[in-house]
Amino acid sequence: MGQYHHDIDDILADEELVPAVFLEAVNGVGLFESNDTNRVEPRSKVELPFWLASELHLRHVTSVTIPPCFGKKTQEEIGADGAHVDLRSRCSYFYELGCKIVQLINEKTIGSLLLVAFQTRYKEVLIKAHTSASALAPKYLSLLTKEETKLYEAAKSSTEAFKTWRMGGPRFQKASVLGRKRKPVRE
Amino acid sequence: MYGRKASQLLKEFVSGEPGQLTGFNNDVFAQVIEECDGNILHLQALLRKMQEEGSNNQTNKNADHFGALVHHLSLVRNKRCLMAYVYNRAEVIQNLGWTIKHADLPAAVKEKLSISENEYFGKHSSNLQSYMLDLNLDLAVDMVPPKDPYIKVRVLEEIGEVLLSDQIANLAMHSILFLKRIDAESFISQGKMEELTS
Amino acid sequence: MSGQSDPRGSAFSAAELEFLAEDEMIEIVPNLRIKPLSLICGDFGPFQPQIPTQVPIWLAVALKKRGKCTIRPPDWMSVEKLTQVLEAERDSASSFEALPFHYVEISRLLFDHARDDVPEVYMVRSLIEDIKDVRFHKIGTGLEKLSSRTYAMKLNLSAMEVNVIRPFVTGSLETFYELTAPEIIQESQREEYRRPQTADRGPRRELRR
Amino acid sequence: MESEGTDDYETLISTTDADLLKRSWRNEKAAPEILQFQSSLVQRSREQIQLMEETVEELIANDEDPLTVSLYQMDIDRTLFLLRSYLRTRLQKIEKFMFHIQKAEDLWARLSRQEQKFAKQSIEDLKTHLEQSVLSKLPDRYQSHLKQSVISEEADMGIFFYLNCTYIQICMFANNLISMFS
Repeated sequence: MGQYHHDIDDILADEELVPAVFLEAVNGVGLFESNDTNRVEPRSKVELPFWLASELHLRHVTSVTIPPCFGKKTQEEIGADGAHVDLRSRCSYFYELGCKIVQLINEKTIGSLLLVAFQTRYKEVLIKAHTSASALAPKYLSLLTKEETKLYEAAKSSTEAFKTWRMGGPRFQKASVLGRKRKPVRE
Repeated sequence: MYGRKASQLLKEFVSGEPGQLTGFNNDVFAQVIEECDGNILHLQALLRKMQEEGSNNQTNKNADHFGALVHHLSLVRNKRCLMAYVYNRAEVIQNLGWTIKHADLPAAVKEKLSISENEYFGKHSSNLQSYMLDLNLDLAVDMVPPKDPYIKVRVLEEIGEVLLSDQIANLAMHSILFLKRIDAESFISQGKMEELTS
Repeated sequence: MSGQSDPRGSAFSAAELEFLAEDEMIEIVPNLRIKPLSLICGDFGPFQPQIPTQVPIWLAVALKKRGKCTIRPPDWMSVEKLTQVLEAERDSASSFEALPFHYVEISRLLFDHARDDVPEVYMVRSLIEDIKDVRFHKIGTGLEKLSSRTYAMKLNLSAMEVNVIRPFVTGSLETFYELTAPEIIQESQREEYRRPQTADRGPRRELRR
Repeated sequence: MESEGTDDYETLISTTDADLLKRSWRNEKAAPEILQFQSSLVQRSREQIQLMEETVEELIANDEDPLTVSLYQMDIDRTLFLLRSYLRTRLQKIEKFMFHIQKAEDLWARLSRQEQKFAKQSIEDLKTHLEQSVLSKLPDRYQSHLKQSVISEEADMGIFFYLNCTYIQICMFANNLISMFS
């Protein structure tokens, strides 16, 4: 089994909902909250998780359209002040889903939107992670997508580890899984 | 919507602290299996319907067929999520296996593991032990680069009289001692001692 | 374990870098006689009182801790040299003044264990702190230019600086790599964003068709 | 990232086994994939540690001054740490990419005999664990370890063929269509 196959972020990115229009009728599926398995009529519009929408799209059972989070409004906001756009609320897997959408419906304008967004925002992540005090305004963190948060945490933890080493804390720690580390008594 | 419960499992797993283990979520896990059973039933029912109807209604047949496809895709999706859930928890168990043998695992942690996970943890520990026996070299110590062979520690739980590599020591509660690094390492990792940096 | 390196994070923990730094050679002046040592990592000594000799830093610190020698700080750890380095760091925007690869760890080891052997130790210490801050700031701005156009970062960073920024840089390059993949961005737009060649990618995450 | 300077310098000074072990340890830690196992170097390092431990025992026996004894002991500890960390780093990499390494012959060949034994056992244990926890509970068509290639040709072939084929084939095809779905 491929290593990548168990990448939870990739799986959860596939869970994001995308707008789709049915081209064909489908029997015996409870796609809507009402769980009586019934029939889906052609031309009905529904939001499907990407894992389902993409497979049905490939077989011309549905037609997937560009999710709003990659639309005009976002493009303008990113252009204006990319670093402070709340991408997480629009789509927490903005980059991963964007890449998947581009490959599915070959909509290359999304590609440049993703690149411009990441380029402007990753500098802010870098500065905040490496320099600012640890008690960072949570408001900023709430804007970040999953991928940006992982980058921020990678930078944050390596900076913290450097400071811990510099302070000369105890070198042996209780295994983290056994819960809260006991506060080492400062001699 | 199909697959929602399965992704809930994974969201719960990633929301935990990295390296930490949340309890194995038997309920949601069972619900996902139930959903799979439902999928296969609908899938087979739709296929039988297609067979019986023969060709008189091609459009209806396609609708049945696509319904079967959706249930198939849902099954595959659920399977991938369940496998990822168990696989990623197994990785946490593997990392844990480097610091603590399964036999020494406190009950509070064992309860978080499923039956199969506890079994897996035990096998992982013994696989590691047999590799170290093959080499006649203990790899579960020396996790941190060596400094002085001796380190200063404070005992946090009453351990009592213990034969160490270079001395017989009385590891009484709150006592502060100079122990060989290698002897102290496993006690610290189990939280029974802490290193003091003077 | 704080000492152990996290597999996904930087390749080495700070403690492991310090361990590597402890193999760097340094001059000591023993105050006693010790027979020559033929160790696994090499032969050292004989040690005669007041005769300077070169040993690895871990050995120097061990002797110093037991009061058996004094340590001669390396040449670059003088107020005069460090002041030059600091000024050079502040002036030239990007290039880094050549300080030893393990300068962060070595200075800390000597401050911790041989403070009295370092002339004007407080001045030396604050100079090194300033140099470190200036360099970390420069790394930050250097990274900002790490747009998809300039991947090769010609900064001769020290071991500790490389290690601190490694997780962030590899993470960013990984994302740039994916976002500039041919399937993602049009040929025309791709020309301005050259694909990163330097990223050591390991098995590439194939994006499912 | 590491500046080239350090490597040239190292080759200049007489490279002891300790230096070579340090370099193998550094390379193994920095490389994402598993590297060639340094069996002769590991063997020589173990012998030297063994030898040095005997020397320390002799020193203690002739009650050599404790300072010299502890210096020799520290030298042993440093080499032992490198050896343990080198072997441990490899084992953790093998654990992380066991399926990938098993499939790639060139990677499998880089493992020591004991590492291959450890890897085989790890794979078996994990497969059993996945089998018990998930696969055995799924409908029988979906119990294979193989990654469920959703767009696997056979499954697709079955579906597309089904759509385009004439009525006659439908009956013959339908019954093995179910088997195609796994």
